[in-house]
Amino acid sequence: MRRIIQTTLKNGSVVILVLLVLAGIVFVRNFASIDNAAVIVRQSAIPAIAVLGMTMVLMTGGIDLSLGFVVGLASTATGFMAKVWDLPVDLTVAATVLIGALVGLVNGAIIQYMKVPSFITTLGTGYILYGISQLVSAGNVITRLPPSLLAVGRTNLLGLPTSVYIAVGIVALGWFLIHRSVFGRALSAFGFNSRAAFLSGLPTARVNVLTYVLCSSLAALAGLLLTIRVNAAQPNMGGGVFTFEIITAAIVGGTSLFGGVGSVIGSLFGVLIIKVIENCINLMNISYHLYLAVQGGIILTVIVMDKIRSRAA
Amino acid sequence: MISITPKSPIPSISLRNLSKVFALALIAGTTFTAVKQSTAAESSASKGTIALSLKTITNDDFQKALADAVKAKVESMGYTFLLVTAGEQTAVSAQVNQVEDLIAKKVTGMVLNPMDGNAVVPVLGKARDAGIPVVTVDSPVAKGHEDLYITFVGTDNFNAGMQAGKQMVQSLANKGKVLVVRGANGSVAGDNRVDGFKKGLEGSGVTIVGEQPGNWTNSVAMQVTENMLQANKDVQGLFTASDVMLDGILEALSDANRKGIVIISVDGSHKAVDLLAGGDIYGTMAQFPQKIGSIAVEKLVSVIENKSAANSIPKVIDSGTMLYSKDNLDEAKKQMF
Amino acid sequence: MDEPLLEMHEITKYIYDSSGRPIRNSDVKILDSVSFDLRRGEVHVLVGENGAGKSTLMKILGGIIPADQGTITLEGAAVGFASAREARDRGIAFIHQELNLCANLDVAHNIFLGRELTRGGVLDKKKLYAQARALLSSLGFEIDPMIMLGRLTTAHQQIVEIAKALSYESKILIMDEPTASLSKTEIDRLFSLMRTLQARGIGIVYISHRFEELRQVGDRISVLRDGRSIGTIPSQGFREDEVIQMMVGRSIDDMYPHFHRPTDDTLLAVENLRLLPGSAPLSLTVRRGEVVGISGLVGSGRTELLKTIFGARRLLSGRIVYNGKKINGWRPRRLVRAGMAYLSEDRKTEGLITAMTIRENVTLASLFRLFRSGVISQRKESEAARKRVQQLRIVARSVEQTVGTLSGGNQQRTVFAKWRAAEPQLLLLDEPTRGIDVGAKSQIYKMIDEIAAQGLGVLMVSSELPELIGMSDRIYVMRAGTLVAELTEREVMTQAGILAHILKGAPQPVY
Amino acid sequence: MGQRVGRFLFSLLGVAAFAAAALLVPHFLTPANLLNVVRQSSIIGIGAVGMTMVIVILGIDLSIAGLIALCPMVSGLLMLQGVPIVISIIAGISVGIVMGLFNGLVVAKLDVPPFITTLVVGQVSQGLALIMNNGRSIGGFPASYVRIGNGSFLGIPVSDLLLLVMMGIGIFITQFTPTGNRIYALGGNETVVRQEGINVDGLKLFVYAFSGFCASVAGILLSAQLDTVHPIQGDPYLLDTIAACVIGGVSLAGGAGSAAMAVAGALIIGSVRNVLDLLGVHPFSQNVLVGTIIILVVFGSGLSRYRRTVPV
Repeated sequence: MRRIIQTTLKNGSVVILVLLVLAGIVFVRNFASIDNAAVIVRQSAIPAIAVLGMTMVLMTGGIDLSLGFVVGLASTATGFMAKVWDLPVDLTVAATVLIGALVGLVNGAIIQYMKVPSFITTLGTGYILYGISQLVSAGNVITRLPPSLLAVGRTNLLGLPTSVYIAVGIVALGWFLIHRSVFGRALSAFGFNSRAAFLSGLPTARVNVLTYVLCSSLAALAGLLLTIRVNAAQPNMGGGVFTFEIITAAIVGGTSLFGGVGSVIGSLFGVLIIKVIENCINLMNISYHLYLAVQGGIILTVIVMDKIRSRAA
Repeated sequence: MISITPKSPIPSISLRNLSKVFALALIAGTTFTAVKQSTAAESSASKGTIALSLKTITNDDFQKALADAVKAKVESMGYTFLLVTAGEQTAVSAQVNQVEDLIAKKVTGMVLNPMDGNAVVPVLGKARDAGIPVVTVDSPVAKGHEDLYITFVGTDNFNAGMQAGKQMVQSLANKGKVLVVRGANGSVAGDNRVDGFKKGLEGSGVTIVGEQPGNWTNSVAMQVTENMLQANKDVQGLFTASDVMLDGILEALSDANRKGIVIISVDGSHKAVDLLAGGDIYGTMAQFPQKIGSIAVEKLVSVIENKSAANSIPKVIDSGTMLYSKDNLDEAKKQMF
Repeated sequence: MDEPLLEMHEITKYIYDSSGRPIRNSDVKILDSVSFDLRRGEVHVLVGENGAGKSTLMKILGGIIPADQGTITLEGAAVGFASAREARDRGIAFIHQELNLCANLDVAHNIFLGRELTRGGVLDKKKLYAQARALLSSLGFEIDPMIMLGRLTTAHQQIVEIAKALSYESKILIMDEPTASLSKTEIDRLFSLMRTLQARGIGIVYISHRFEELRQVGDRISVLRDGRSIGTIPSQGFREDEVIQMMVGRSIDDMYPHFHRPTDDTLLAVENLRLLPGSAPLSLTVRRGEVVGISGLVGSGRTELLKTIFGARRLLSGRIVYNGKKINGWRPRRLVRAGMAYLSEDRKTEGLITAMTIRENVTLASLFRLFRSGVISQRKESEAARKRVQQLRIVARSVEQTVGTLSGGNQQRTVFAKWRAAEPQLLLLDEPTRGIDVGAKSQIYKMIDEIAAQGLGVLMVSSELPELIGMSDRIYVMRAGTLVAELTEREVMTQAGILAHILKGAPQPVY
Repeated sequence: MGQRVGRFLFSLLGVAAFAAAALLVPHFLTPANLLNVVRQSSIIGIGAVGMTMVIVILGIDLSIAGLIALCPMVSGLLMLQGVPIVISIIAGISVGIVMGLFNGLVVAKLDVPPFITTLVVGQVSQGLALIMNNGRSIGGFPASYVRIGNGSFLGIPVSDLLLLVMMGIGIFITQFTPTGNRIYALGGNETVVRQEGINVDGLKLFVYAFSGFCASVAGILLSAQLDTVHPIQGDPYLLDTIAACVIGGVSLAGGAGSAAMAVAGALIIGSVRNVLDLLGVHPFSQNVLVGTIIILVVFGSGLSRYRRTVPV
């Protein structure tokens, strides 16, 4: 635990978050309210689930550019299963996550066994998935989803929807998986030095593939919860912007771009940082167009700062 | 380490053969779909092919309705219908390429919904040079190029927005704060509606306190609405550039349990009319895609068949707009798409 | 002629602490006032154990790293090189062990990389190829300068590299184990080339471990040990044991403990294994409690053999039986669980994860046994790690120290610790003592002996014949991807005996 | 060897695409349409010329999507302010070069992986393009500017000529200058290049700057063709540009590939899309196809480098 906290502190995401929040409290009207905090938490819950997978993928030294499009696919699928075919809730949830798992399996297999670099593979599959979900849905937005499904993510507990608690649970599991399990160790070993890991008898191929499976499954789950949250299923949810948001969160959270190192807590802070910024931009009614630039600026600053620090050390 | 063995020849070779097979299969696949498509297009000996070029029919009931209307009219008049869509909201260049390809294909006539008022100007010139008559619909071509097309049929988005603005002022009794959920960045139609809405508010006591883009997507619309509501506890009204974002907006409102906010939208889709019936929204400025579609095809065909001279047709045909509200539900149910 | 071409006087290089500051007061130095000189047209051989300071000295000469003290005089003028480029421009060329060329460029473009011939800023290809061809033929080689370098044999690539060096009008050539990956005939061609260079008055510093070569090309031999010059002798009729004595500082026998006794039950049996499409099938056995050595030149397929047994390389044909089970097609994961261990020759990229801590590295191969549940208990893990660290006397601040910061010897101990923790039955060792100091070596020899004494089987590949002979109960000799001899009797297990087999087919080297 | 397979697939795809086209689409083989194909491919092709060099040094440039929007946005806005066309264009191009330099700087000096660096820089450029005109597209440029995109010179469309010129520049740099030789060397074996005392960082800066330059030219040409700058018009071109390179046999293992081949790859992508358009295949299906092609070709062209890192 100590090491986790140290790494988290070292990657500075906590510092950034604290500074941002302070700035928000001081300069942004209506920022400092329980209500607004709750809004930010609600908005962070779903990305927090997705960022977990991206963190793991980055730990292998790869990247998943298809993540956002899995969200869209999952949303479409959820809509169809729950509304059009009205399948039972549990089945819908299971099937949606399964679809994600399949996508991840394809990504992982192509990357691991066909040796196609991850950014090419996922760039390609991303386009493919987006195309598929657009064609399948014929662009129909499915709304008014069955209450039984909505209940999964929206039942109110102590002022927060269940999706938040689901996210907390999954992040906790993820923390354990990455920092306390043999899988996590193998993952980071693979990320540092796949060859040595393989020759030490670690199941590197499985680990690599499984990582992408987990990433896409979590993305699918995120898509499901997003659909529930919005009570509308449509293919252009998520998308490239979402992917970039998640990558930013992970990197701001201190996940190494060279593989091996990743921090769940850090990534979580990364998500919060992003959502706080978005929130402030909206509260201050600044032109939303600033957003991409601001987001990019932050990630660059973090990378540069991080590098310079490591140079100094 | 220098090895005297070539790096594991066996697997790589088999892998490569595999990939060749894949590639071939791929080509085969393409050709197949291609054949299917083309035969579909060429079937039924007809007076010719009339093509409709749209940005997309996805996530957009309006465009779908428009496409259906055009198709019906075209086929009823004995022509073959061909639909090309550019896909992405932003694929401006894709649409231009497609129109060029239609010209190369020598279609008889074209109904065009420009994704960008300027971008289509050069290609419209090419269509004219190739002697292919064009009617534009829904969103207008940049001013000063009226010679390039027969006529424009569509809703005056600015006007629709302005009507919405006036309605807002009226229903808020001339005072209050409103939020605006815009369309996607760079969408002409969306921008016009919002500009019109602002025009409609001019000189009234109603002020816009928050204005963020919803990117035509419910999830984005929901988030920006949530956040804007945090900044403005006391809003009484909300205007959105399209029905497609209503669901997200309503979710945000109910989460923040805000009741009695006057919501006005644009489109007049069946979805909006349902919400209207349920009392979730105040009103939506209707467009009439069926009307747009059939008028456009009528004018186009009359020129193709030389029934009327192109210059005898007015350059702008406003398909009109009207407010659907709980007062005219029955009418709305008849007209909605 | 008598005035030396080069003089390096009392060169000293301190060891550096982690923050990169030299530790001057330490009595341990990388180089301790080493002097070295080179005459025109001579081949001056530099020998010494790994880590004796040979390469450091040459790196200083090559301008790759600076000296902390001492002077370098080139043709009577004191010089100091800020960079490799500078050293090279002054006529000092470094032929590294691993080739320094671009496989994706053609020969000419490689030779003139960085000094491309141009006319008005545009490449003058005609001139480029003409000069390259001239250069190569002046060395007596007709290599097409337009051919992609990657398509050449290693030997020819080396020729190209030498040609490149000469194109700088080099006066001094530093050759670091140039024959490591060459066949006998190629070696001979290289030597004749070296003689032509000598005739041109070029001085050559020649680093090698192969005594048979020293007699062929050497004029003088200088020996380094632990960063000090031990002495310089003429290579005419030197005695090997004398030089070895100088190198290791003690007689070689007492380094190799031999308490283990082979049993009769076979642990590993390789039958008709075909390593490469071309090569003849090979068979070998390893018994419990036995240390089996494999000798052969680098590139004879030794490493490939071990990797194939360990499932890290596809096996073309034949069968491998381990513990009575056929293990064809098993991958390392399964084999490690079945008690097999492979210690790679390449510690940094294949043996360790240098960015991880000692704890994480030591348990890497035994996680599956330590934590069957899949959940890591840090307490349990640290205990396991500490146990091995003590057992193998790894010198480190704590088990939480990152392996990258350890010395070569301690890194190698860590790899052993990893495999000991996996509690293996069969150890495949590839150059187990490469790049570690004499002290660490003798300790590793003890370790191997203990392991065998515990009834484990050891299959060991090594280039250092003395250690191979010292440790092994049997020795297989490998050539061209197959086993060409098995030496079982102690009396035939001599350097000469083994070399005879290694070089069979080629003319016997002069001993 | 991987490259040979790449070339094989490349020619295979080329032949197949054209065969399919000629067979199925009567209008395909008309001069007018073929000119369309080249014109439509010119944007991709010009982008690919720069991308090739980046991939040769084992990099990737995902920022072109953003730059294809940002650079013409700058030029366009200036033009509409009445700034002379030439100056506006130069301004736009210099923006592309500067962004490219920035890519190179971060990659070379901080060795941040290229795909992250360029992804981020691309997003920033995208953001700037949006901010500049508040998310709205601009158009109605001077006729002489529009002529760059639609006019023709000696009967050949200016776009095609521009493509040829850019390809020529690419070929000249890579094949006929010392820099080119060093760029390939860099892709083949960086340590050697460093030992030669060659300024590696400088090379990287140059390559990324050149890619930025190509992206800006592509963007400006696009805006001239459409007489419009749309703030996110670059989006559709990233996939196609990379596809053009890999189909053109540019090896992601670095050190191999040529601008000419990449442009040929662009023409293939262009023809495929053109054919599918003529047949009314939905753009989404087209993307599904292009995505698949990329993965298969990269896989087919056997990345020995990646093979080695993980045992087969």
